[in-house]
Amino acid sequence: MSNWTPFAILALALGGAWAVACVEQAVAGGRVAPAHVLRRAAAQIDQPLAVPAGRDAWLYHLAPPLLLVAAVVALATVPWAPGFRGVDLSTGAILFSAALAYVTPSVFMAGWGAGGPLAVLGGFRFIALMLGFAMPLAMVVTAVAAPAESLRPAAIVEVQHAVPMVIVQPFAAALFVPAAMAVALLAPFDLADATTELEGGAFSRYTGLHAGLIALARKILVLAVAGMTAALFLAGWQGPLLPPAIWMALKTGAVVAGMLWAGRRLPRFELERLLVVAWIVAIPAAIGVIVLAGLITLLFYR
Amino acid sequence: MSDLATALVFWPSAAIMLVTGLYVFRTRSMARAGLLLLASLGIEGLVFLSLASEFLGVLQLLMMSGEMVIMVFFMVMFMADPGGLMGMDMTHDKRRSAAVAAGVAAALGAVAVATDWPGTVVTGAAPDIEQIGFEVMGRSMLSFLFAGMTILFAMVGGILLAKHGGRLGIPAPAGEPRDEEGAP
Amino acid sequence: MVVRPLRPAVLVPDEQAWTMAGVDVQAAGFEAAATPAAASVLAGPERIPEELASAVGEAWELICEPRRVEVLGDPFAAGMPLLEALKERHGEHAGMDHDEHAGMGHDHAGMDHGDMMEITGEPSRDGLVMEAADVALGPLSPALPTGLVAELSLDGDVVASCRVRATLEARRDALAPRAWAAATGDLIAGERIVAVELERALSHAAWLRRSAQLLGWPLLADRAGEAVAALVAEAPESIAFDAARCALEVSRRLVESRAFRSRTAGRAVVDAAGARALGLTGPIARASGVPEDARSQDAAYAGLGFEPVTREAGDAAARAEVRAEEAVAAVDLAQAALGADLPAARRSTVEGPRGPIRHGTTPGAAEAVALAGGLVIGLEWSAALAALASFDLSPWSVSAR
Amino acid sequence: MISLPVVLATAALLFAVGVYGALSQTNAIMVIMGIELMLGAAMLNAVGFMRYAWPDAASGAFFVLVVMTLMAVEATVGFALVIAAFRNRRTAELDDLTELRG
Repeated sequence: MSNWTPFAILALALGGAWAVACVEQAVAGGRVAPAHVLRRAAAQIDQPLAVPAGRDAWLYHLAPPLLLVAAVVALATVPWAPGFRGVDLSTGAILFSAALAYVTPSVFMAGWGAGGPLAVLGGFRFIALMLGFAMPLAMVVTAVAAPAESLRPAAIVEVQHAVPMVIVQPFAAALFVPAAMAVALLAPFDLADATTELEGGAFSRYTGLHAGLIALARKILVLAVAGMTAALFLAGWQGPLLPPAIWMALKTGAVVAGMLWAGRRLPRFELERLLVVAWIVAIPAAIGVIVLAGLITLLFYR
Repeated sequence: MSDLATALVFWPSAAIMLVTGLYVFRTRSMARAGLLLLASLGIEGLVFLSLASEFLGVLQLLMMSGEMVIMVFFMVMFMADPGGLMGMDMTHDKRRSAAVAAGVAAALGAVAVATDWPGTVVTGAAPDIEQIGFEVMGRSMLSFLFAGMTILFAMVGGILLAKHGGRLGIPAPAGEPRDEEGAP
Repeated sequence: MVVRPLRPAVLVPDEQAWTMAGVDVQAAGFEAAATPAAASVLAGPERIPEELASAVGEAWELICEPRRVEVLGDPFAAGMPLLEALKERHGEHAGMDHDEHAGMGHDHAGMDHGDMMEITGEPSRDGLVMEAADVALGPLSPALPTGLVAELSLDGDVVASCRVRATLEARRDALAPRAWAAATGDLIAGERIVAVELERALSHAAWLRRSAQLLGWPLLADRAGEAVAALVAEAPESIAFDAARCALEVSRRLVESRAFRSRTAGRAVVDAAGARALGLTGPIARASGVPEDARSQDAAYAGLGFEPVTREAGDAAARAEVRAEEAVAAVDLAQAALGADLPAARRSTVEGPRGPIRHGTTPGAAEAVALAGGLVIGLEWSAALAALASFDLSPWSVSAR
Repeated sequence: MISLPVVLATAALLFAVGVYGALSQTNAIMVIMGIELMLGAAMLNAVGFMRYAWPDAASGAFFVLVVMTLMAVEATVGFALVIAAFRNRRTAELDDLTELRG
């Protein structure tokens, strides 16, 4: 963690968000206009700020910064290359889960502060969704850390030098990816801000700088989640020929494109069925994954 | 972390923790109260980080966010005026409870400052995850088993209590609420 | 040439009405914005009915600077000019203070009105009595066709009560212009069948695209959009029939897929007796087992080998399947009618996309609007909107001519 | 320089805020919040001791983890009681829940 790391992380956050926006356009309509993304972002930022119709201006104004901080902290824990391991904490994986856990209050604050019944409904839907998915997210991160015998993301990447974790623990990946997409408010799980259904849901009342911050935070969140998926399950920066950073960029890009493509392919899930699956299938499976991780560690990695 | 860094992180976060903790009980809006409590206990995680127990600080940050969101959820469900617009005063005999609180603070503060605690000089680094792991799985294994069982019993008990019809499955009495006047 | 991605805009009327008026909104580079706050453009018609003037004015104020009006066409062909409505609205607002009121969704903060104190009402599904939140989906809501207003009260996220009203006065049903023209009888037999069948295929494809957007399924929305793009053409000869048929065929398979059925099966059920009692017509009646179709008596259609499409279940899934199958059949009928020389049969009633058109009105349309609200009670919010959309209600309330 | 008494005094203040909260609120859920703050103060004490009194012993962390589980247990049972009370009496205000009759 050299003293250049914070600036590198911020630069990565802005550049990565722009790249995710371009990938989104490519997956959506095949018409990529990189300059257009910047122009629309600039136009959006100098719109006037909307006055919240709701009851709580404090929460309304605090939600976008909190979402941005949570996204940047989540991005900071992702190990990108041997030279640039982000915030290299011995508890990096748990810090990643903790950062993602702060997306829920910020979405609720946005919905509650905005005030309209649909915005509040969007906020509550997201809380219900996250309560179901919080367990798989946190447990799978620790299950993946078991073979590496450390919660440091860089160590988890290094333990996958022989075989990526997605092959060793496919169930863990099958639990982590949907939960990660749900946290990043991606398409099949976009129950909190369904455009036509909830009229924009929790973030519907934001304009100007608020809307810009939220759009930026969501793109950084997608990047962080995809980066961590690549690091934890696809052996991060390890790869035969290309330099490590290129491998990590390729894998993250592939995961982002895959998540966005799944969003276009699958209809939005119904909250009731999703919660039944989350509570009755995902949480017991998450506990099973931890037991399995222990066995695999003892059998193969010790 | 060096002393200066510890002081730089400790003092502001301790101050914010206390102020947000106090405002939890002075604010009208219940949603805001829940999120202030989230801020207070979350920033306590930062205080733990400043006291160099990194694992506990990050764990506190993770745990508190989940718990407080559930708190806000329940508050908005069960309180007559979650938006805090009716200006209802949801407190009673504030003066006496403030006096009791001040007394408690004075007593504990005196104990904290008066007694001379052993070895205030910090020697090695705080125990990292590995040591805590071996501790939890080694010496304190039994206690942790009980802690785990307690949580299990609490979950089962909680669900039974909250189930429709209560523990014995008796439907709620005739459905209509009995308010103060006792009129059905 | 870099084709710019779609810009969010406030569409007046909604995308389905624009498609029926022959304007492809996505080709013009716009898509429906979630709320006016998220839009920077108001894509409107030259003339709007008076009933929509106030809602359009409020939406216009909610759009932030730099905003502009884009006139795409004239689907309503009646009413007051749009620009004048916006200017006059602006003038009248100069005096009074501007109250922050989301006209678009009309959804005022229902949680904190008068009767907050005591929590009354019947307990919700898990036996807990919560206070209801009122939501009014205004005439310009992206979830409903423009002009349809729905007042719902929510108990948590379950619909406790719902009332739907069609607010636009019927001069000429903008949602089925060619069917109205054919009904008023200035087309000879062969052309009439081609025009009406293409109209039906286009209407069902546009409805399928709106339902897919409501369900959040871009895959089905794209296929239905391809079918719409293939069918929107001036001269019937220049329509790419096979492209339209294959897009509609894929859409039909998606509608009958498990994913679609799991979201619509068993919701808002209309049984055969209820449909007959209310006099419902069109796809709604045919989906609940009433095989009543004006085209079955027409000799010209018999020559082309037409038989009505019916289902028994009468739920939202059945209605979607009837419309998808009818769209595919309509493309085949139109292509067959284009070639064949048909007997000049006497003019019988025309079967529009929502039912037969007899002396200027579609019987059963008003009853469907009244019925839809009641059937949605007890459903979760997103299921309720999907079920409401399955009726394909027309916002045109028929005034006694 | 932060020494043990400073940490313990801060924990005492936080505990006092929790006591004030638990005593002054009429709603059951706010009382639960007060108790959460008190338990938070207990954790702060444990971490203070862990750092200053016995820095090398990892057993301090054990106390903090147990108090964390206690917080979860207390919140769970508290909310269950509130739901049960709300289901029968339509209110969670403690002043109305004083009688025990059915």
